[in-house]
Amino acid sequence: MTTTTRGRKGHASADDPRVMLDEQIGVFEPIPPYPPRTEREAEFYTLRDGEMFINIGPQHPSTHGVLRIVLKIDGENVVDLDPVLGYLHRGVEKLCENADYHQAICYLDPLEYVSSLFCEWPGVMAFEKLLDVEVPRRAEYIRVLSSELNRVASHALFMGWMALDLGGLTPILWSFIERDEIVEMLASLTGQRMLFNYFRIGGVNGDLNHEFMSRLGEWMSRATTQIEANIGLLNENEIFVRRMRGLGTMDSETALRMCMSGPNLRATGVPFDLRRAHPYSVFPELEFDIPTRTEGDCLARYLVRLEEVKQSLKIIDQCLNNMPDGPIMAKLPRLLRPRPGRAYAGIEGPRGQYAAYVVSDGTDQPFRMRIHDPSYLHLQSVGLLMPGHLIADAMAVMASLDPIMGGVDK
Amino acid sequence: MTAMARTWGRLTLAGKVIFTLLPILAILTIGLIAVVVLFGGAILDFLTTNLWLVRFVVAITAVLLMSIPTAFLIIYMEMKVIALMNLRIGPDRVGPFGSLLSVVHGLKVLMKEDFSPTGVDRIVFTLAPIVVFMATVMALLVIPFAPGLFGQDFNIGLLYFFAIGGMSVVGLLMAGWSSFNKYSLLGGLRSAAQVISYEIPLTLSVVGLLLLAGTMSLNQIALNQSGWFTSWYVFQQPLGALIFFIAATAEANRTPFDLTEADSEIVAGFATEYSGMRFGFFFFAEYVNVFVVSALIVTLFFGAWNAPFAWPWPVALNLDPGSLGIGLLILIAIVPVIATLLLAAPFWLASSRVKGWQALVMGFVLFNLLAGAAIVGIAYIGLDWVAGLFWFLGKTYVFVFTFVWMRGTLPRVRIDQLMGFAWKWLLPASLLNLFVTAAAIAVVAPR
Amino acid sequence: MTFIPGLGIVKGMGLTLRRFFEPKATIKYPEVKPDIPHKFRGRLQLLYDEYGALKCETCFQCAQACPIECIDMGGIDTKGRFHVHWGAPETYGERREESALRRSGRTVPDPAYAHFEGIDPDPVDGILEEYDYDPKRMLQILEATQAAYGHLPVAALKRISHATGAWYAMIYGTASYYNHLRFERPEDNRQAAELAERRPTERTFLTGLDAALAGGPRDGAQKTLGAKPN
Amino acid sequence: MDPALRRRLERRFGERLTGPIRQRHDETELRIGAGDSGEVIRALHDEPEFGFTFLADLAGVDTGTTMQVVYHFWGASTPDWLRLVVDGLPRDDPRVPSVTALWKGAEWMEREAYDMFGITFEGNRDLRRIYMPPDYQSFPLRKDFFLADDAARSPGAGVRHMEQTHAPRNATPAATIRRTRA
Repeated sequence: MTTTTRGRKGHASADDPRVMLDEQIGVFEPIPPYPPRTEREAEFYTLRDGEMFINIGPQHPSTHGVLRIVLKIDGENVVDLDPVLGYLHRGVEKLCENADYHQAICYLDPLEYVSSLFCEWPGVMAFEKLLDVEVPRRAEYIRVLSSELNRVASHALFMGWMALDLGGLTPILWSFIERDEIVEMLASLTGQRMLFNYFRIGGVNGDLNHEFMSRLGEWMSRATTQIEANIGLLNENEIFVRRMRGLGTMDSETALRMCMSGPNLRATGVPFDLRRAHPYSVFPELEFDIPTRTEGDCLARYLVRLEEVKQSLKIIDQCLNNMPDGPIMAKLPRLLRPRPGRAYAGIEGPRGQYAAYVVSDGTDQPFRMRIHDPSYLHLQSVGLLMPGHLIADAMAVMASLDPIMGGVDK
Repeated sequence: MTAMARTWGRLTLAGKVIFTLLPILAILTIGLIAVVVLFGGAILDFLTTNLWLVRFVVAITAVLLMSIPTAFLIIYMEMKVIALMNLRIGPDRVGPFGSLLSVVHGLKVLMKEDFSPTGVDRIVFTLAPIVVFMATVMALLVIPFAPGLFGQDFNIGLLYFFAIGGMSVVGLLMAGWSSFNKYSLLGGLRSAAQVISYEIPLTLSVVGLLLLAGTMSLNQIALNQSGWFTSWYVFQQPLGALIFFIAATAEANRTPFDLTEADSEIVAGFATEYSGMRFGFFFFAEYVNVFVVSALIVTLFFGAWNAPFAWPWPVALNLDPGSLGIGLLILIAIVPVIATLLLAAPFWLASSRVKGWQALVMGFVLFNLLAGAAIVGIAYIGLDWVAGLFWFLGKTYVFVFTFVWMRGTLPRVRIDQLMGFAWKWLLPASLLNLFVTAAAIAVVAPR
Repeated sequence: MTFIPGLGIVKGMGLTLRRFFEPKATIKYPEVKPDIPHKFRGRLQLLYDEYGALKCETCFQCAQACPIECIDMGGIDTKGRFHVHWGAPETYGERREESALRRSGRTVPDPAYAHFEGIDPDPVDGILEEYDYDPKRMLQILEATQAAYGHLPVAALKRISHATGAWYAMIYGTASYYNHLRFERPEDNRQAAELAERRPTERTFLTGLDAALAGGPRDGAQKTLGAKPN
Repeated sequence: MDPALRRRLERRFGERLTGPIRQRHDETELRIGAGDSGEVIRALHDEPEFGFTFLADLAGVDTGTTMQVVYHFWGASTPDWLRLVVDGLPRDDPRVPSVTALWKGAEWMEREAYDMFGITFEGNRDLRRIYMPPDYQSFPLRKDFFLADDAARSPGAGVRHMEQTHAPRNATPAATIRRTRA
């Protein structure tokens, strides 16, 4: 096909692909179209014999958002990879620096849209530290209660995605049913299904109401059995277990060096949980275990999350029993101007350590707002875990790390 | 002259082809009419002496015609059954319980633009779906649906089936190679590796059955299994049936062996670049393939068209309606009226709120239902092909349901596990099955 | 995992078959409406008091506080005198920056819009008078303004907006929609000029008006553009 | 607040500190210059009396006058967060040694700091932009960045006066840049 525009008769249409092509198709443009900037990039984008690049994303069914991974493959084997981020980058940190302290909270919500409360919390906590606010105990209990519910919802979704990336169609819908119940429940508490915007500086937005409590009680009565039934589809399935066991193994030393946290770190055997390691809120008063496993493979990450769901249910139960009476908001002026200073707050979310570092310059806007998201660091370790596996396993590894692109691309 | 040239230039390619063909077609039609008029008798004689030719043409037409509704039905089943297992409702808008949704899908792919992306190998790209579809539909030819209701009774029917089944992989490879897309290429190569590997256990697993049956004609195998369900081959070849089922799942590219179109890995495999009716062909071929594979499992191991129990009493329905003479005419005219009135009466008498015409409509509907049931019942008892078709389709759709059920439940295996399973487990097991069968035959019934 | 191979698979199949017969979770939306929580925030509505009057006083506090600036509102002010509206999206940036600075306690460096280059308002006032302050004839107004100034200065657009009552965003949209209207002097924006040169197909649609504005005669424009008469 | 940690830190790094050790809530803040950061971080990580094995966060900060790199550590030896502020980097060419030898996972955080602030981490083998496109010119989280200047320069974007709104023509940068003593 060596057609040129000059040789053709009639009108050239802008839709005609031949108009755009003046040489024969078949030669790929070199990737990247600019000279390599680092040695690593130069090394990655040099192909050896028998290798080829394949783009996973930015539109691909199993990249959990708009992530692009350039895979270098040899047949079906992944040789190397280069994640390309930034498709969802909104500049939340810059936006927060241009909004006042109350407004900044609502920018934190959409960071990790499956577990929004955990994104709000570190920001709110850091602001409270800057302002030296004492949060009422009832507010703290409500925070713990709602965020643990959100953790269950997030992990439920993780199990669905995990199965979907392995080709199972059904678990994702079952877990969405589970998540939907929790999300509706939280909607009756916070007013929104997804971006709750519930935590305020010095407390929470609204007290527990009857609708929430009745939904919660109804759900709690059957949550355990329902979750048990749902996971029965995967946990005992030979195909699932055989694909996950021994895949993407990481030891605890490497996990710490990769700055991992949360379930992914606990799956390697490090019992690091900020709720215990660096207690915040009312967690010192609550009883729960830190589930760990030592294998460090995809199955371990999956099972650790399952255990966490059970622990979360336990925490919710204790919260309901110990819920104190009192105000839900501290007394605060309407315009917040903390004195100049710095504050750091980290919490344990469903994916690991969510943190915020805030610098105040005495005005009503944060001078610098640094948002730390665990998904970002976990996604980084796919470069370590994927090479040497097959393409199909690459997807399983990524699903087991459970990154959310909204948090990765801040 | 210039006007004609300009008109010609404005025609699209299809228009040019049709414009050229139309006069030729007209001349051919006239010629055909002339031939029929002149040599009609001779042709009729030829056809009556060579009835197999007529039978062949009719069979091909029937198979082609039935493949599309079958695909529609299975697509609907897949949507609905998986939805119900997912605790969803599934299609429920078009037609009763959404049953026409797959038809709408079919119309949709027909109406889409016939589009081929830049850089594809046009000829191979266009041919690939046709090859896949034809290979699948051709396999339907040897399936014995009922006594006397099959396309062709080859004495090498099973061999033909495997040969034709192996042809579809050529189409998949063609699609994968010509699509100018790495996902497609990976999908095509995966399908080649998978189908070729699973051909071997698939073929070897039925060798034991062939030793028992002593024939490769599917019709004969079906006849061998008549009587009670204990004579089905699944009870003599349980391991063979299991291996055949697993290998057939892989052969039909169904979950958990659907690696060729693993959407979470290689977007849609070989079909990534396809759209419109070309994709429709792949889609239909996949579901017709499910039907074919289920039908073959039923034919080989589950007694084909035979009912699971032998009919307990001899049936001799010797109806001769002609003997009634003019009475038949009166019967046809009067019985519906009387029956309708009789059936309407209870409704009319039951409540004063039921109006007369409503009662009559109800009576008519009831009469029709009863008459239909009677006709079906008589046909089932009297015509053995109706009974055979009933049992055959029933059993086949049980297996189709199983395939759909597996898709709703199981995750996908990995490619190395897939290949390892075929070569390390299925192949030795099928060889073992073969040896055990041969030894048993040698011991029990030496020739 | 059990010691019997395939038992887990069979159990899973049994589970899905059981779910096959269980009641479904789907809500058939248009027929059945899901019950929305009492506290749901996604529903935007203005409340009325017991006399049937709107409770909203158009104080714009909500619009000003909204961090993502999704509130766009208009109404009559509390004295019932003026129709006021909180601007269109294009003006948010300007308003936002000043208000943010003011709220944060720092000095606002400039009075509003002062950093736009000033213009001699007489030509634009004349043009507006000529077109009877009619926002429906916006294109003619803009073309005449461009003919007068050589481009469309921001101050002129603001003036047109104030005088005609059309929103600045609509005027801006109109001006940016037409290729022959420009916001910079041609000599200021060399890149845009180069870009325009590189797009001959679009320029074939330019009218004689643009040729006249560019200073050349109509035939000359056609010649340079290379458009053939049909 | 952990006064014991403060004493230990003062004893160990006394002469290297460029400011007093501050403690507030559950944070202990340590301030050093760019030249010492490599050794100090290695000591914090390796020596058993500190044992800060968990790098919680790495952030760049533009104070308006200088650049900072802020590390947060967690260690089992203390209940506090340890904040290490590497202070006083020049704004035109900020350079600090990379910590990727100790925490390989810091690679992307350093890439982010490079992308957003232009801080060069010497020793990071893959220091290139991570969020912004590769041909992007400026560093968005710096305080002299007002709006996406590159985006406005790209063809098709007709918002040039919007850009000027955010960098007023007659206002000198000194009047607009927000600065603090962080």
